[in-house]
This record gives sequence, structure tokens and C-alpha cells, in this order.
Amino acid sequence: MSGPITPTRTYYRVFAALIALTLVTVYVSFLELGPWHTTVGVLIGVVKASLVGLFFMHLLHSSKASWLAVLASLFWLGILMVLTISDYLTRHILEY
Amino acid sequence: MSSAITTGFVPQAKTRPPRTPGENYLNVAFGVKSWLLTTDHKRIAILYLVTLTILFFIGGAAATVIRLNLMTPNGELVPADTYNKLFSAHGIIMVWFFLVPVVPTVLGNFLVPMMIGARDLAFPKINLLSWYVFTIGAIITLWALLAGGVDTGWTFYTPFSSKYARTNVLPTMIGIFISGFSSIMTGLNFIATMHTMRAPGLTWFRMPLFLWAHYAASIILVLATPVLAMALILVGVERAWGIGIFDPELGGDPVLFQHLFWFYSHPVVYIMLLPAMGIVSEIVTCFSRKHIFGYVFVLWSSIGIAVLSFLVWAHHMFVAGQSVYSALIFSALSYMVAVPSAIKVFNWTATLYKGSIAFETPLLFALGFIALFTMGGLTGLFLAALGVDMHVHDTYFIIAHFHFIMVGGSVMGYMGGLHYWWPKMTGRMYSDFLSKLAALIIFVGFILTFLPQFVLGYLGMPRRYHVYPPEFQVLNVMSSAGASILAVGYVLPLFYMLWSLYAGKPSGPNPWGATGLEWQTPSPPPPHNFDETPIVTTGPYEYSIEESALVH
Amino acid sequence: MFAEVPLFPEQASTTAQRVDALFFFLCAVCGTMAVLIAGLVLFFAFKYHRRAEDERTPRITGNNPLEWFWTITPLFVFLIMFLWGANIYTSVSLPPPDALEIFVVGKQWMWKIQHPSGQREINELHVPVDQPIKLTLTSEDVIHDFSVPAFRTKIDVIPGRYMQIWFQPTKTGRYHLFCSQYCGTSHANMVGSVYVLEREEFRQWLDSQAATGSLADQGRQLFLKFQCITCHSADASARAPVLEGLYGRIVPLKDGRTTVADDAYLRESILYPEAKIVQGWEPIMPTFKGQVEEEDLIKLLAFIKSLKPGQTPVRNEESLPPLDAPKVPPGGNPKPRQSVPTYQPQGKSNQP
Amino acid sequence: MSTNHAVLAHHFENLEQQRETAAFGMWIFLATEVLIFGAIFTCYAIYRLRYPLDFEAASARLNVLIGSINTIVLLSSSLTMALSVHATRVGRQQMLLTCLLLTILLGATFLGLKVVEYYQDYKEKLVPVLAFDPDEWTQIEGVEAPVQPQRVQLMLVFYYIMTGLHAAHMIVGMGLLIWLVIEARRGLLTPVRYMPVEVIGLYWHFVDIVWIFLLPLLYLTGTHQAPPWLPIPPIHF
Repeated sequence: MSGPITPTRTYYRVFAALIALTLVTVYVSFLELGPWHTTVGVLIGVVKASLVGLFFMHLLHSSKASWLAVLASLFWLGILMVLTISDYLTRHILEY
Repeated sequence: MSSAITTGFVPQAKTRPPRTPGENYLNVAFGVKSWLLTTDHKRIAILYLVTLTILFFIGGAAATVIRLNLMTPNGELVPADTYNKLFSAHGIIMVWFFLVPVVPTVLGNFLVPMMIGARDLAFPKINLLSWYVFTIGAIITLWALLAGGVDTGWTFYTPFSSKYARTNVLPTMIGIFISGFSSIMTGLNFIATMHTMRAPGLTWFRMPLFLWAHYAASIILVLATPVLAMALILVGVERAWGIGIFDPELGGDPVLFQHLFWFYSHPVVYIMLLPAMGIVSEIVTCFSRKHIFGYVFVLWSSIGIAVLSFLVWAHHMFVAGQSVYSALIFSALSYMVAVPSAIKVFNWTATLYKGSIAFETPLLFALGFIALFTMGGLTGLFLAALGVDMHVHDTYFIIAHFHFIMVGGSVMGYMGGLHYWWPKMTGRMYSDFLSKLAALIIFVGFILTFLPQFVLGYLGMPRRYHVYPPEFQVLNVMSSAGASILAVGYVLPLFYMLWSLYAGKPSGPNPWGATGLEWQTPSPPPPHNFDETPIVTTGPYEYSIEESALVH
Repeated sequence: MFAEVPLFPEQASTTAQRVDALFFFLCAVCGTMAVLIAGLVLFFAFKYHRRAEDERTPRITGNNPLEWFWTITPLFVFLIMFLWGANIYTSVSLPPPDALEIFVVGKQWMWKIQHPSGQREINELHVPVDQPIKLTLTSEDVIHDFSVPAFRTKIDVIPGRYMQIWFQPTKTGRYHLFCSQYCGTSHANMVGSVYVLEREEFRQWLDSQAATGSLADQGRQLFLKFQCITCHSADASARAPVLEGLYGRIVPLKDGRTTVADDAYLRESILYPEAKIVQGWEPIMPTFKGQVEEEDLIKLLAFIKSLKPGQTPVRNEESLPPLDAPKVPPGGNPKPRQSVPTYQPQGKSNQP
Repeated sequence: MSTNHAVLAHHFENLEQQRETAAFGMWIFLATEVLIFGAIFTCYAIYRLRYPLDFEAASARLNVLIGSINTIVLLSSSLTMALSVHATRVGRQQMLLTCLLLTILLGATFLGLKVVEYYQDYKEKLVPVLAFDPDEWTQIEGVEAPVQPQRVQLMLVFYYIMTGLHAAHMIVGMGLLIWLVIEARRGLLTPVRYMPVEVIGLYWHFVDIVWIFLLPLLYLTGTHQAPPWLPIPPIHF
């Protein structure tokens, strides 16, 4: 893995975006969003995590194998979360 | 062919130390230090072999006492408490400290680099570290099991394990937790090695099925083990500080633990099984001198099993209070995972067709694997059916089923692999007669032990019972009789294998006439496996080609 | 000796017949497959055994139509197995409305059983034949499992939750009751017997057992003893909603949600009163966690379920049940299933 | 290329292969880490859905200010870490050392603030077992319905396990960074041998990503009291 050397300029821009998003997510937590706080917070988190992954961790220039590892881990995380939570969300449906 | 390096790699001037004739990985250095500090994957495999053999016999001893106790309905041999500790010890040792690691760390460690034409695994130091981590975990757990014991069963169900058990639950879990990291290291090493270190010409679809099986098993090792680790941490926290995560008194849900536990522990069965399936693919082709039937299907069935095995875990929880919808989904998915297993069995059978079949010991074990695994797999269909599982869940039917898979399948495959590659590992042949006798004894003993348990299970005898209603005695005695035969079958190889080290006749580099890179070097292999990097030009299993044109 | 060795369990419930039918189907399919594979392996092994050391073999690498055939075909067979099994499972999960409800509490290491008419048993369960029986189960400590092999019935009994299972015995006799989920040292001794009696016999048995009033009566006494009546009274000064006709209704909650007043909700409201506050009322109820045992909870539930309009005890009443105390009808409590009317909390709201 | 020989391990063919293997190995390890944290995130999600009010009430008591500052500190450390990789690859030894030391400093700041925060939680009786007052949770202002102390405790347990596990990862990362500083001072991190920085960087960024999710899940769940100087527009659904 010896992709191109990322210029420092990119790092600074990504960092600025991350800080901005952090401020946004904290600000949003003061709004009256009712139950949507966690959803909004996690969505902003996904954007931030993608920025870190793509630029700081050089995923943008990484080998296919690295992408495979990332996608596999997310896929399996999805399995764990979706199937477990689906049990809890459907538990009380049949009783009445 | 002085330069065995082809395009695709940037040439680097790299001189290999010249090898004195007859030098191999065993005699290259002597002394305890040369073993304990080795980074040679072959030596680490031997370290694992010794460790795991010891653990296997400790776990087996526990099983022996369990079966002896069950000879009488009143369980006169040991008190209930001791019995509970024995079956817990048996399960914990056999699952985590024998079956999960055994094929990957012994045969996988030895063969993965050799089969892909590499000099070592990608991370040799991590490989050694994994053995240390494993051994430390095993020692902690063994200490916990011997000094006081643990009575939760290997499943650690909450809230019993977190609140009510008064035994060494915490140290046992710490030992398992630690040894889990060795699993992760091994799996990581295999995946990285197969991605980056294949010999020139060895494309993905020229890899032997043994490697694909290990690749698939490594996926599970890497992605399932962390979830178990987290589950153990949570139970540990709950137990140590009395905080409710799974405790209904404090707002927790005990069933959640089962979700996490089985998210690991169902795929873990395939960690045991997939490498054994890889072994069988190698053995069946070699001794029938045939190309594998349907290479691509067998290959993708391995990957399919690795993925699907993660989608079925809650079939262990059909009566455990999960939602009905969830149970329906998991039942349907459980049937999906049966398909790739069936594909494998059909293809092995078809490989025998028009072959030239030699009944050597490894093949006997492999055929035993096919027979027992088929039975185990088919009875799995009973358990995936929601209506039937409701009746046989947590009975001896389950016990029989998973022993057919784990012992009849995994251990049979491991024994086959050990007999197949023993000449490669040691350069010696073992006794032909005794080894065939052992294969036969194990097969017969196994059937006699576990077949009656299916009947017992359908009759309703629950598992983990120290005493049982008297009408179940005859079947239990049959099972115990079988177990004693089985014990003989497992002790026998210990003797003739050790004996072969001193008196076995030299085997030569390729005693079975097998294809595959690992047979292209001397036995035992030199420290760096190959004198020059091999170049692969065809797929595996070209047994029908006139002259082996595989390796230059 | 072998004459008394059973090889197949007794078939003593309607479920058992259905489970066994599927079991035999599976045996037939799997047996055929096993024989086929074993036969082929043996046949090939003997037909093609190596006769000469330098024997050559044809190069056969596979056959795609054949592969797809044995990939797709099992899927269809599996689909049948799945649907059949799912059919049995879902019907076992839904008790019929006329089922007789019996309560089971598991604890290390015994089964405590309470009949609706107040009789109690330990490690024994008496039921009438040909009558659907609904069990409501809970545990006081760890997870147990209530298993009656002759009925092919099994359910984990989880602390903090009400589990449900039902069966309809078809044959009189005595059957094993096992705890199937490992629960500690004496797990193997957490066994008992289920007695299936003729209906008349069962009635006689009920009469022969000492019972201090029906379960609902006992619950009524607890209702007075724990002074629930102080607030859940039927008069204008009530500080909590009246519980008459509550069971099975939809309850509007303070935060705008609704919930169904089922067993789990009633249980939660007694143990964790703050969890769900009924609309129009203040959270003033103290928790009864630690004061009410599982068995008492069941009695209270039975009382609340039986409570019809106008039956709330008078506040200054003594703990003894009056003569016209509510009786549980023999067929259990009819539950509204089709249209669920919304529960209207009666009495005056205590909000200013 | 005599330097290459020292850098290239015996079992690799060339540097490119060695680099790729190292990076890929770390990615696989991170996949494992995703599942470790994923498991507890799943548990958290289930209880969060089950006891929304209790979890929001507990979240409201956590220190959002320190949590947010720590996020910024950690993101800054990720920046300096990324710059360290850049410095190694272009061979700027002084910049590398500075960036590594800055990363360590920021990491230490994070952990220091975390300790302060834990101590404050302790003083505010937010630590189950050690210091927790069930009674104060039955009457809270600004929350719709009173909450269950046990369920609040559940949320706090998750808070400590999740942040604790994260902090443990930080400590491991700091150890690795200190090793990198030693290597850098010995001049062993060069444009040829830059993989140690890259690989440890991957780990560090991953730990950062975990925190990115911990912030909204633990601290920002539920509506918070805005500081008086912050303009908050009314929103109506």
C-alpha cells in the first residue's frame, strides 16, 4: 500500500469540516427534536466517520482488500444489529 | 531456474541463505529456547499440537466420568455439583481449547504458507504471540476449572452465570476471553497471508479447497470472536459489580446475552467444521486420484457457509422467549445454511465416481467424516424445523446432533488430516494396521455412543441431567459402552504416532502421490519451506494429468 | 429387560400428534438421503477401488446442471420442512380463547403451580383431558424450562417476564415434567409429574384440595392488604384509576402513547409504577417491588382480570372476602380479541 | 538498496508486498474492533429503544461540554496523526517528531479531561455501585414522566463501559505512539519504512471514529438545556 502522498491541504480541509460538523451536532442537541436526536446525531456521525475513513485513513487510495475488510465489518455489524433488534421490535405483536 | 520470481512482483535482490542438505525445520536448531522463541509457522504448529493434545485428553477425561456417572439413573458416582462442574469443564475445554483452535492452528498453521508457496505466514511474530496468548488463557481456565470448578455449562446463560452461580465463573471467562485473542490473531494472519503472499501463478481460483476453507473459517474467527469477547465482558461486569445488564431485576434482558453468545457460538461450529471440510476435500481427491468434482461449487459453498452461519444463530433460542417472527426468520435462514453443506457432501461423493480409490488411513477417516457429518447435518434439519425443535430442544437429541457435527465431523476430519500430513510434518510413516484399526474403532465407538442419544432425546431426556428416570437406563448404558470404545480409539493414535517418531520408516517427500505445493518439498520441510519460490501454472487436483506439470 | 425400554415417547396431546407427523416426514426424507449418500459412497468405494498402483483416472471437473440440480432441489424440500414446522410453532404460540389458564412459577429447584380456583401444587400439575390448557409461566430466579415430552411442549421460563404456552391433553395418565434449561446444582431434580385426569375426576380432585378461595379471591385479599384500595377506589376521591374492566383494553398514556393492558403491563405497573403513567393521572404510586412475590403478583393479576364494573371492594372493608366475591368462570377469562375497546379511566382526575 | 534489506522481513518478496500486508492486517484487526464495539452498541440500542425516557434523563446529566471539547481534542489528534504520516512519507523528521508529540499531548489531554469528567460524575452521584442516589431520579424537572433509577443506572453502566473501553484503546494507542517517537528519534521512520506510522495511524483514527459515535449516543441523546447565549429557534412538528 503505497498510494499517493496526501497533501496537507486536504487534511486541513477535512479537519475543518469535522470541527464544523461537531459544532453542528452539539447545536442540534439543543433543538426540540423529540425522539429524533439520536437519529440526527448518528447520521452526522456517519458523515464524520466517512470523512475520517476516506481521507485520514487513506481509504480513498487503499487496495481493494482494505475496502473488503471495511465493507465486511459493516455488513456483519448490520447482521448483528438488524437481526437482534428485529427480535425486540416484534416481540409483543402476536400477543393481541 | 535460478530466479523463480516472475512478473507481478517488483524484483528485489533477495538472497536466501544456502541450505545444507538434509536440513529441516526440526533439526535446524535444538533446545527449549529454539522452540519457545521460534517464529517458524511449522514449529508453532507443533507447539499447538502438543498443547491441544494435552487439552483434548483433559476434556476427554471429563467426558469419561460423565458417561460413567450416567450408567446408573441415580448417578451414584459423583454428586450433582461435581457432575455439573464436569460437563461444564468438558464443554469449555473441548469447544474453546480444542475444537475451535485445533485444525487452524495445527494443520492450518503448518500448511497454509506451504500450500500457497510462501516462506511463512504474513505476521510470524503475531503467530507466536497467539500461541502464548492461547496457552495463558488455557492455563487460567484450567486453573479455574481444577481449583473449584465452574458449574454454569459452557454457555454461561444469564442470570445464572451473572448472579446465582457460586463458582469460579469470572476466572474461567477471563481465560476464555484471553484465548479469544489468539483466535483473532490466527484468523487475521490467515486472511492477510492468503491475500498478499500467494506464489506467482497461484490465483484465487487455483487455491486448494483447504485454503478456501481456512479463509472462510478465518472470516468467522475474526468477526465472531469479538462479539463473544464483549458478551463475556458484560457478564463479567455484571457479576463483579452486581450491575444489571442482563438482570431482569434491574431492567436487563437475560435473552440479550443469548443473542450475543450465539452470534459467536453458532458460527463457531463452522470454525470447527470448515477446516475439516477442507481436509476432506484434499484427502478424497488424493486417494481417489481425481480432480474435485465441482471445484467452484465446493469453494463458494465454503464462503456461503461462512456468511450464512452468521444469519442463523437464534435457532438456539426458539423456545427461549424471542419473538415469534424472529423465530420464523431464523428457522428459514437455518435451512439456507444446510444447502452449501449438502453441496459439499454431494461433490465429495461425485469425486469418488470413476476414481482409483486407495483405502489408506486418511481416506478411512475422511469417509467416516462424510458419513457422520451427513447424519449430523440431516438431524440438523430436524432442529431447524420450529415444531420439532420445540420438543427436542435442550434434550439429548441436541447433544447427539452436535456431537455428530463436532466430533464425528470436526475431530474425524482433524484425525484424517493429521494422518494425511503426518509424514510431511515428521518425515515418518506410522503403523498402517494400527491406524486403520483406530479409524474403525473410533467410527464404531462413535456410532454406539451417540446413536442411542437421538432416541433418548426424542424420548425427552433433558441435557445436563445428573440423574434421570430409570426407563432411560438401557440406552444410557449403551451410550456409555460406546464411549469407552471411543476412548480406546482416541488413545491408540497417541501411541503409534509417538512410536513412529522413533521407529517409523522414512516417508519421502510425497508418500501419497498428492498434488499440492506442500508435497513438492522434502519431508520434513526445510526452514524456509521452498528452496525457490514455486510458480503455479495449473489449478489444484490435477491427478489425471500424465506427468505432474504443476510446479517447476 | 428390553420390554420396558421405551423407544418412542407417549403421544398425549394434540400438539404431539402434529409434531410427530412432521418428525416422521423428516425421518423419511433424511433417511432416504442418508441411505442414498451412504449407498453411493460404498458403491463407488468398492467399484472403483485401486487395482494397480499406476492406475489412471478420467479428468472430470464437474457438471454444472447436476450442481444446480442438487443446489435447488434441497431448497424446495427445505421450504416444505420450514413451512410445516412454522405452522406448528405459530399455532402453539397462540392459545385458544377458551383455554383454562394455570399459573406456573419456577424457582431453584421446584415448580409451583396455581390453579385459577385457588388450588396449589408443587412439582405436580393436574389437568383435565381434552381441554385446552394455557400456562402462564414466570421464574423467581434463573431461567428454567417447562418441558413435558409427552405433550411435545417446551418453553423457557424467564424471570421478569410472563411466558405462555398451551396444550390440549388427549390421553389420561401420568407424564414426566422436566426442567430443561440448566438452572444450577439440583437442575436434574427439578422434575415432576403431569397428571391428565378425566373431567369428572379432575373436578373431584379440585374439590379434594384445600383452597382458600379462588386465585382472584386471594388477589382481592392482597388488594386490600397492600392497600391498593386506598387509591384505586371506585369513589370520587380516588387518586388512581379504577381497575374495573381494565384487562385487555388499550390504555392511553400520559406521554401520548398507548399500551395494551396485558399481563406484562399489569406486572410492570405494580413493580415499576412510574414506567407507564395513565393519561390524566399523576405518578404517585409507590413501587411494590420487593414486597410482592411472584405468586402474589399472579393472584393480584387474577383479581384485576376478574374485576367487573361495580366490583371494586369498598375502602373500609375487612380483608375477608364477602360471600359474593367474584368467581373466575371455568373457561378462564374471555379476552376481547377482535375489537379492542379503549379503556376510559373512570373517576375524577387528580389533576388540579 | 542495502537499507531495504534491513527493512524487508525474510518472508516477503518485496517492500510493496510487505506494506500491503501490514496495512491489510490492520484493516482486518479494525474489522474485529468494529464488531467488539458493535456488540455493545447493539445492546445499547436495544435498551435505548426500550427505556427512552430513562436514557434521555441520564444523558441529560452527562457533561456535554467536556464531551464536546474532547471530541474536538480527539479530532485534532487525528489531524496531527495524519500529518505524521505525511511527514514520514516526505521525510521531514522534525515535523514527524512534532506531530507525534502533539498527538500524544492531545491524547493525554483527552484522557485527562476524561478523568476530570469521571470525577465530576462521581461527585454528582452518577456512578452506579460507587456513588449513586436512586431517590434523586424519581423527581426530575423537565422530564415528562419520572424515570426508573434502575434503568438510569443501566444507561450509566453503558456509558462507563463504552467510554472505559474507548479509553483503554486510547491508552494502548498512546503506548504505540510513544514507541513511534522512540523509533523516529532513532531515525528509523523513513519514506521507505513508513508503514509503522501509517498502521498505528489507522488504529488511532479508528479510535477517533468510535468516539464520533459515542458523542451523539451517550451525550447528545435527548434535548438539552441550551446555554443562555445560544440562539435556539423554536421548531414545531
